[in-house]
Amino acid sequence: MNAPTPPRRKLSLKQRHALLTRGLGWDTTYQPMDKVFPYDRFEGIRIHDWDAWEDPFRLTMDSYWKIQAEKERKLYAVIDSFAQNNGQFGLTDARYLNAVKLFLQGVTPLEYMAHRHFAHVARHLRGVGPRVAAQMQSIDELRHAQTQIHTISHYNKYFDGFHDWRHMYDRVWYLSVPKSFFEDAVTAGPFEFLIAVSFAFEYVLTNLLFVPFMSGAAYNGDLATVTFGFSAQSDESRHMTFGLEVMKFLLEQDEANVPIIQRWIDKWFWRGYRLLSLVSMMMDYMLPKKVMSWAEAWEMYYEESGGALFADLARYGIRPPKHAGVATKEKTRLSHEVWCIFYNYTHAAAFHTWDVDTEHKDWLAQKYPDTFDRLYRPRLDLWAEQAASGQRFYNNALPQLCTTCQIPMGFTEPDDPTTICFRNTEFAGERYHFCSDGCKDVFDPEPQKYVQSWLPVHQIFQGHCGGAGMEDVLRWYNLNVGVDNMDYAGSPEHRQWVDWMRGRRIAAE
Amino acid sequence: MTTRDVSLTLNVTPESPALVAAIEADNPQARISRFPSMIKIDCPGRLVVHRQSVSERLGREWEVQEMQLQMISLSGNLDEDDDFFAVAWR
Amino acid sequence: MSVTAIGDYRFAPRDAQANFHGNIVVYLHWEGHNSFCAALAFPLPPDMPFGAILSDLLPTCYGSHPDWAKIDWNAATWTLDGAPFTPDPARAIGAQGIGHKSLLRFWTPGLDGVGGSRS
Amino acid sequence: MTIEIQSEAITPRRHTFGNLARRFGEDRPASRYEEATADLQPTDNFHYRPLWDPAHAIFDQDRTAIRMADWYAFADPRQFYYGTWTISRAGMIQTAERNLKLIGQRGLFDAVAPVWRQTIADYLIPLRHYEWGANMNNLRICDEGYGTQITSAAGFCAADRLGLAQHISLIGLALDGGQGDSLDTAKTAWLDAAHWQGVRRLVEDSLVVDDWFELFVAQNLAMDGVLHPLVFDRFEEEGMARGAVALPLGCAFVADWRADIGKWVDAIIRIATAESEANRALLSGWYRAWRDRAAEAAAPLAAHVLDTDGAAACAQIVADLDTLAARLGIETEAGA
Repeated sequence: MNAPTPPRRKLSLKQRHALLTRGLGWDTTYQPMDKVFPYDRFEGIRIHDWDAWEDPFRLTMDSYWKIQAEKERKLYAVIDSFAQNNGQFGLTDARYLNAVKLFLQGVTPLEYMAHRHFAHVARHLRGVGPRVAAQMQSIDELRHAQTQIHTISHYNKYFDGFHDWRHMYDRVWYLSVPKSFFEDAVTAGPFEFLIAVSFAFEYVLTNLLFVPFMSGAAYNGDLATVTFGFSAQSDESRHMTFGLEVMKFLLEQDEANVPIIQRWIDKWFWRGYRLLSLVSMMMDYMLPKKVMSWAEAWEMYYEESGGALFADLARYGIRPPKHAGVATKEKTRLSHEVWCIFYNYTHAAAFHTWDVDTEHKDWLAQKYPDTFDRLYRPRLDLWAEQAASGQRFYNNALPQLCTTCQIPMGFTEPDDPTTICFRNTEFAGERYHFCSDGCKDVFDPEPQKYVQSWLPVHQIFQGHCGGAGMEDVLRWYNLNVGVDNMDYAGSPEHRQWVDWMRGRRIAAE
Repeated sequence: MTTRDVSLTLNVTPESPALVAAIEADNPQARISRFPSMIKIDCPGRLVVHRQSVSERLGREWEVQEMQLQMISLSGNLDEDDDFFAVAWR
Repeated sequence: MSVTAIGDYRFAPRDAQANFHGNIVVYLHWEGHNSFCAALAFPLPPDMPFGAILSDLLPTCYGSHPDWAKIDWNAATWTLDGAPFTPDPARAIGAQGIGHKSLLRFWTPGLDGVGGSRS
Repeated sequence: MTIEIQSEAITPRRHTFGNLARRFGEDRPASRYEEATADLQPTDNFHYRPLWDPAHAIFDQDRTAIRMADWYAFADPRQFYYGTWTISRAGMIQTAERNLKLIGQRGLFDAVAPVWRQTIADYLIPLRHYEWGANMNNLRICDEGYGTQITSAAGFCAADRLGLAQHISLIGLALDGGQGDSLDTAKTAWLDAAHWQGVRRLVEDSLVVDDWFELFVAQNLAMDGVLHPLVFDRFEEEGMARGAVALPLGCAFVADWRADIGKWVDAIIRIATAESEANRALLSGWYRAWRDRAAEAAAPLAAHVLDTDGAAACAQIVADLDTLAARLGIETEAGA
């Protein structure tokens, strides 16, 4: 007997994907499932049927490898060519790179953290579908970290502030903002992590970082950054879809999940939004040529896209994030308040700020007609005058930090942009301070978590940061004093840029 | 049908003109906004990319999973199979 | 409310007063002058007289502002941790209710920052 | 656009990142592998303890009993970062696809005697579940391990194992004409067939191992070191003798992958045993325990396919594995 195999049938993408993924898992019997999967129950999320999970992208490893290899070949061709051709000379201005410094110092480590923790989620959820999506995301995130390092490696050779980004991430005051954000997420249970990172951050908020800012990189001649940015973002659209699917899946599994998830949405919207306030400064102040203002980006990517999203989720009983209205009120002041913080403390930062020129101020006035001339132009003018007379303003004392977001407490009352917003709470006999109701609302339900916050200013006072003097602390940061920090005007990389541009004129003649 | 917008943002590549042309042809209500290195497409309710339409305009067989090389952001629920790629609000 | 964890989850607060080598952390904020981006934080000995804050500490921090020299300290008003407060320059800060991580805000009437911008 | 600038003006201010210059003892250009892995994992000043593991910090050397002076001693001889890894795998999988296509076009499985076709379905296709277990275990190493060099390579290894599981599934589809029945049958066998229960128990026991480095030894050295040669060398030889030329063709991807992953696994074990006698003792103990359990688990499967030759085949595989392990610094016999 030599029976031939049955006639071949072409499988659709959906069928092929289902066959190649869904059946892989099984219910263990030699070891209890709760021991094999110890972490997916304690948060109180109820899952009745993991098979109800729908994979929006039907990607198997064979297609994954082919698509991703294609992306990598293209990206590294650009990175190589950028380095060989000294692409830095095509930038609009070297000041622009200060935004890229902040990116390498503060965003690349988050990509890495996401890599590690998506591996955790991919191991520890009971359902095969989300585990496959999570593990692809895990290696994607490693890709993002590594391609960012490889791209920026070229800038590190010629510019300051890039050279010790990883050392700085664990230590420098403003980097404890992204660090504490992501450590908050990875120390949460797997479902909260997914709502925090896949939904609130990837789906609702990261567009604001990766889309308009990267377009701005292109506009400012940074072909290297826009290439890794958009190449990463092409993975990101897969991650966003995963985030939305996680959300809908959890909501559909059990009504009891709804209030838990609503609380996480409220918390992580605010956590993510506060983190992105750094991006508002990058967009409005650090791009020499601008694509759109922070307020416009917020309208396009939060108010419109987020509005449609939350309208869609309303049928599950989900409402928009509790403090989204405050974020919208803040859109015309956020970048100015954050720039103020970094202008105050540029002597302690591994990137430069500078006095804003008139053309740029006029652009800000046009984009922020209700606030800029009234509230912010006078302070920029004052600083410029002080700098012109050789008295560039640096704040001599350390700032009060918000216990939750860890940003200096420079944000104003939702209905009064002239008065700093102070909130506080008491827990177990200790006082804790917050920049906003949003940050206080993160602390209050989980005080045992946030009493652990490693607040840089307090750590300096406790003697854990190299010494009591500013110079001691900066040395502990591995910051090259007088090179990485201080105003851009007169900095070594400013002088270098001026030399280069002079050389370019000579070469052209 | 709902009129809330869905949206796709595409990276500008040598292939994006064909992709955008296919999208415009298949989604008469689509609105195209161009930015440095990116193109944002908004459309009420649903936006679909047909394999056939893109293939015709590219002059080669285009696979739906190649969207992953082009797309940098989206807003809406995704549905993907061999012949189409769609984002929609329900 | 309490955190939802898989086991016992209690940790000593990282910023307990005992960790500051005898000091307390005090925050000070000059209202209406937001070119100083945030309240300032200082580790201070609780037996330090309040007057030293005004004479030694704040001028080095705020002195660069054109309004600083114009302050009439008799007209200034204060809050301590949200409640009205009248500081006594001669007494120790710890003896007049200023504790670890206390917040002192002060208003200087008539001084509204550069060009009235609260900056 | 190329812009001419006088060349003396564009001397680099530094050649690499500070962490690498400190490791090298000099500021010299680093390789992409070095830049992509060295010191990437945060090490200090963690804010919060995990709600799911309050006893440990986010990244914590105490999640294993192995001690290393420098966790970045685990250089990957393949020097994989994401780009080199994914391009390497894309090349392997394209060859694999061509092979599967050839098998389908030429009906190569049709040429195999039906009894042996059944045997292939019995021993090969359920292995997709074994690979899924290996995927989970390497994800855990990636999650709980310390230092990017070992954890990133474990992450790649995990993805590889998902790729292997899916490739084995595709062989199943090639066997059953694309219907997927072979996958259902294989799952039933994995769950119920007597000859698979040893292996399934082995996998499930590995899923609950506490120490991630023990898990590395269990999965990537001991379990793979017994199961893979048994299935992909010994069974394949047997199949070839029955005309199953489709087997080496269909499984070429696995063969390529085993040659590749072996370089990494061997390097890790060699470096860890060389670090200290204490490490060597731990690793050796883990190796012996998991080798013995893997051999015991594989015995019924070997007997199912090779009948009375099964025991000898297993003994030979274990002997070969011992030879390899000894070369890597493992004491393969207790008290030796």
